[in-house]
Amino acid sequence: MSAEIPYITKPRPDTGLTNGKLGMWLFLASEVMLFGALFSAYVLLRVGAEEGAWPLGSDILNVPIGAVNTIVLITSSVSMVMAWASLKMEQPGRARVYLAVTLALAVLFLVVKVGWEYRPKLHHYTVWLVDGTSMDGHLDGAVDAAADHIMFVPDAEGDEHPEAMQISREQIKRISNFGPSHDNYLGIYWTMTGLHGLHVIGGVIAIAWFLVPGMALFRKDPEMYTNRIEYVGLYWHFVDLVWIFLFPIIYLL
Amino acid sequence: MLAVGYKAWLPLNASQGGGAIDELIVIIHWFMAVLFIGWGAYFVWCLIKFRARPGHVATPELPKAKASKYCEVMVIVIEAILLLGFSIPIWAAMRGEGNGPKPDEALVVRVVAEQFAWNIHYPGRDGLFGRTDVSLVSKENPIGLDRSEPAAKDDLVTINQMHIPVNRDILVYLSSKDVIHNFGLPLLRVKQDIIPGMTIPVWFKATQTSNALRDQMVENYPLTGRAPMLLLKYHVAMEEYEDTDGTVIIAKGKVLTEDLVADLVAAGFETVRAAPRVPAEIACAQLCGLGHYRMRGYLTIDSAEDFEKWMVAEEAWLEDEEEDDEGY
Amino acid sequence: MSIMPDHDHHDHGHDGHHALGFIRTYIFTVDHKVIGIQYGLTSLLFLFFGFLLMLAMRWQLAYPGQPLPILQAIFGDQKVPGGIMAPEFYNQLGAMHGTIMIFLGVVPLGVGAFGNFVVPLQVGAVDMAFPRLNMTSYWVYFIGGVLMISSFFVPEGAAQSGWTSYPPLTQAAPFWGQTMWLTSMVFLITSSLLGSINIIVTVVQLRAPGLTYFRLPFFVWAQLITSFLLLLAFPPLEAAAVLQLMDRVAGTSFFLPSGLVFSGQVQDVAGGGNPLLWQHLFWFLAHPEVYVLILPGMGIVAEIIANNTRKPLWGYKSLVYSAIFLGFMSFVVWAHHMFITGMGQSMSTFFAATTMIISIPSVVILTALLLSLWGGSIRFNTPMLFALGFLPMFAIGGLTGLPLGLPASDIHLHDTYYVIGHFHYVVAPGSLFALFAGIYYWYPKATGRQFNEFLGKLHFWPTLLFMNGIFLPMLFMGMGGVSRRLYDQTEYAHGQAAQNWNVIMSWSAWLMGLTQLIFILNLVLTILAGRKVGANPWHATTLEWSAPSPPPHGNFLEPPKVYRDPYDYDPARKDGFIEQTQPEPS
Amino acid sequence: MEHAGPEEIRKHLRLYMTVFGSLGVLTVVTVAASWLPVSVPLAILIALMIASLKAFLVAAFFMHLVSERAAIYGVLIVTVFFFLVMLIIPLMTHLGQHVLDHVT
Repeated sequence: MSAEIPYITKPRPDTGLTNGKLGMWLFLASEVMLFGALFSAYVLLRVGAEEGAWPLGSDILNVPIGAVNTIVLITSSVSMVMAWASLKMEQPGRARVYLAVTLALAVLFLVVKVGWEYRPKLHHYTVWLVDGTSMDGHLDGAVDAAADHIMFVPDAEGDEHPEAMQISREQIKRISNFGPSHDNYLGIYWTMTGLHGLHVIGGVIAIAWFLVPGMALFRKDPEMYTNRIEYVGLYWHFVDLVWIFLFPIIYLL
Repeated sequence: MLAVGYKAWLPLNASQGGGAIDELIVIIHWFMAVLFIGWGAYFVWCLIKFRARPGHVATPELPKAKASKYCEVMVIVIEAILLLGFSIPIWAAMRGEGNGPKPDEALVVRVVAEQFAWNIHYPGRDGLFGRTDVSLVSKENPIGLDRSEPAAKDDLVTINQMHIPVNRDILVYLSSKDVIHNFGLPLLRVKQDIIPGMTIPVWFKATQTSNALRDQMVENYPLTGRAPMLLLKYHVAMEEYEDTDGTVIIAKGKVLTEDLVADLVAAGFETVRAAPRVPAEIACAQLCGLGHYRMRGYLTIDSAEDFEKWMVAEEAWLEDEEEDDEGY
Repeated sequence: MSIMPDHDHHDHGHDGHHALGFIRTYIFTVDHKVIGIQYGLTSLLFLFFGFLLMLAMRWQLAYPGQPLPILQAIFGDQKVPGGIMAPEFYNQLGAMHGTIMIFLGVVPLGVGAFGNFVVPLQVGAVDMAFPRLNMTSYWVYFIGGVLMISSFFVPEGAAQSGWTSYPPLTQAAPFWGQTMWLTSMVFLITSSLLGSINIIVTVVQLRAPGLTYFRLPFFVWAQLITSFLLLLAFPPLEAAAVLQLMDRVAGTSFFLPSGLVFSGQVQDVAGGGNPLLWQHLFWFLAHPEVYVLILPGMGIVAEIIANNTRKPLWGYKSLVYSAIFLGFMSFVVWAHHMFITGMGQSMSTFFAATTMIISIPSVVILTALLLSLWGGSIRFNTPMLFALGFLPMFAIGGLTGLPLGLPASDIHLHDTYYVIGHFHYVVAPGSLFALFAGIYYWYPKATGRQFNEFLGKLHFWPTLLFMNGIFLPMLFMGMGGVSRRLYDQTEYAHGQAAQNWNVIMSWSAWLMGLTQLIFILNLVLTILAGRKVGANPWHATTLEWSAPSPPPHGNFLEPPKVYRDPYDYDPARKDGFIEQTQPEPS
Repeated sequence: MEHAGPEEIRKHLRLYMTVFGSLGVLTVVTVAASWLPVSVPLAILIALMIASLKAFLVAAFFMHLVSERAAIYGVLIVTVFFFLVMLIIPLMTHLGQHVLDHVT
């Protein structure tokens, strides 16, 4: 017998669902548990942290940029749902425009994230000194392991701009940039936003696919294409949804 | 095949709380045995009675089986009893917050585990532990004790040698320098994970001295056959052995070495009465790396006066140490 | 978006194999039956490999310090200097044995192989809901497996911190082995996720007309519940693996507290992490995992018992409800693995209580299966022997869980051989017996040929004997307080006292290894010269038996319709059964 | 909503825009709220409440959960239950942990 797999485009009467839709929701359920575990880890680490060991997000991260990115992601969510709606209203041209907008916003999100958030942190350092104090600032020139000291430019306090200072290795307990190894707060920040970023990239790839080569499917079977845009939409809204929680928890609290 | 006696049950118990645990384990196993034998009997009987054979057909209707309901209810009830009646009280006594002995009336000891050794830290006469700091850690000072502190002056630190007095509350503060270890005292029914970054208390009271335990562990070990030393290492002879012309090969209480065993065999002995030199051990019960299997500490349960003697000796040794240091 | 590429399913020919080349038919196939068989063969290979690792360890355990040159010849001088294996290599074998048996062996066999091959047939579907996704999940699993095995060859060897991989021990362990372990775990988890989504959708969406939920064979229920466990319990471990990878490669310290000193070296990390966080995330997976290992087995046993007693299962609905309840509860018992990490009174009581509760549905299931024997006409063929063997073995496994589930008795038994004996009784003579039974039961369906009964029985009896020869002494040794994962237990007095059990256990293990050759021989001989069989050699009722053996691409000759319950055995009818597809005879 | 015809969809558009607007407003509110001089627990509570509200809007309207099928609801309820278990129990265990402050 040469049979088709049923309920790919038409929903199964008793469940009222297509296979793809149920599949996507199950996938999202597992994603909930994935990010849920990370949130759980965040809570446990934060509660377990010693007094004052856990910084306030807004002291370290740039809240306006985070807020802008939040708006960007929300907007992309809207354009995504609009793309689907336009397809439903048999306006494929408009749908493509909305998809393109979604794609552009997704890319914008990534560019802001990497360019204005990740990169600066990698050049910004903290030096913990043996006497228990610590300084934030930038390295003047490269660190060479051979040298017995480093040149360090502390951050500007108000308007006076401190000169580069020499710190000998004996004084240094530990030195780290604002990367994941800085402390558990930044560790969680990099891990969670990083994993979220990977999901955004996944979305970008999927949307791009449906925007260009995927159109062939639209010509062959518009209804199936519309359904798939809905599934991608579900995924994309989920990515947005995760960020909606990440933003306050990591940036503000 | 079994060279030594049947070793299929709980080892000796040398602690006050251990009895209750053993009792619980025994009761559970009776319960398990009853259930298993009940099920098994019914099972085998079914297989015989209802085996396919000419003239025998299955009966389509299903049995009412009230019995199964009763069985399930019984299981629930008994499990509830085991939990509420036994487990919770025992746990409360051995682990419950605030149920441990007060530090001022118990002997307080710090145990600092590391790959692969036990550092035992006694507060000394003043009953105060000296400050420790990772930056002071070194070969000579494994726990990073700050000797410059007055409280630390009389602190005793031993490696793998833990001495405790019998019949006295012992309060142990467990901590680890590197990975997760487990402070296991099989003969005292004590077992507690040691999580790095935490200090976890555990308490117990020994009821038998090591000597008393050793006397109960005497066995006749074959000297011939498969690798006798496998079961004889760290054992001492429990009686005196002489060869034919009366010269002593090994005296009572002497450690059995490879050579001594050879001598015994040469002198025509086929078995030796022996027992572990240190009956009560500290066994790491949590995989802690390649040396996990040999992370063995010696727990010596002394009578009160023997313990005092040991303390005095250790203190004397400590003072010599300090004089030496000044000498340099 | 791995969830997508399934729908344009029509573009790969349903018109038989010849339409597609060898590659698309047998290697990158999308046919659930072939994928099921791929899963089966791969996981059996891994199972055998993991078993061989254990056979090597058993030499060191039985004869510590005595050289065995062959080991040196196989593993090289660095791992087995002078024929005596190095402790770190012993730990590698231990960690890899556990990981391979669970994640590369039993789960892929129970869910990957049987879930893939049997479920679509039993629900009367033409294939899985997402065939391409199905293929992807197999190949992701394959890559993960290869990665895991190849970690033996990296500098300083494979992961050696136990299959539980507790930090900070993993941090102190050699870099590459553990890192590859974590990476391949991410692959294996991903594969399981894709597989479970596929099975759930297939069961919910592709059930044949008339096949209501309560007409599903119990096996399908078991697979459905298992898939939900995989779907929701695996992601936390994936998250944990990511966090541990960050600790290893990005210098974070999620699991590393402040002030760690590894062999004299103060660790240059931020600190402030919590080792117990890993244990929570790990066991949040690993306890449901236990039921992932056992539920498919229970399903198989139920099928085979119904078929070979020639009467309906006793309490079908109570079986289903118990299994669902089991699934739910399995998420709230995990910390009974952590009683002695210093857990307080209230939480230990909570987890002891949930643990006692979760034992009830297991008892109900076991009782229902035992009662199903009553009044039957029991055929003792090979699958039935393994299914029957499962019952007492699983009973021992379950019962020995009791003293471990009560915090007080766990104090003495925790991390001893008693634990090893307990979970091996559940998984080895438990799950594995069920899986053997399933292989024998569905082999005629998969190959169209009947295996050799005599060889089958010759496989069963010695296996049963040696299984107990291996695992019963473990319970005794655990009672004696002997810790698990010891390279040489004669370092301890209480270990020396129990050492001789190791000799018995090792010889049982080696002999059991030989016995499995009979199994392999039987499977091969059957394919070469087995008796050809029709669609329904066992006179069974469920849907898969109304498809030809082996089923063609697309499975059924005409779309099946279902008219009745799964186990409609009745001596009054011809051959004592009616298939689910038979309309009520008027 | 596979079967919503063009007309119904058209009705949705207004709804989508309203949701969009409120999400934007709520984002601003979140940031503003974080500047309120309130205790940390309260701040966390406020932030999480707003986030949950936004999440609800996205899930309910963009992901059409307001008019979804029983099967989907079932899956999500189970998931949320286990999610809460995973979030709460480790924390309780951690707080109940039988540990001393560092002995010096």
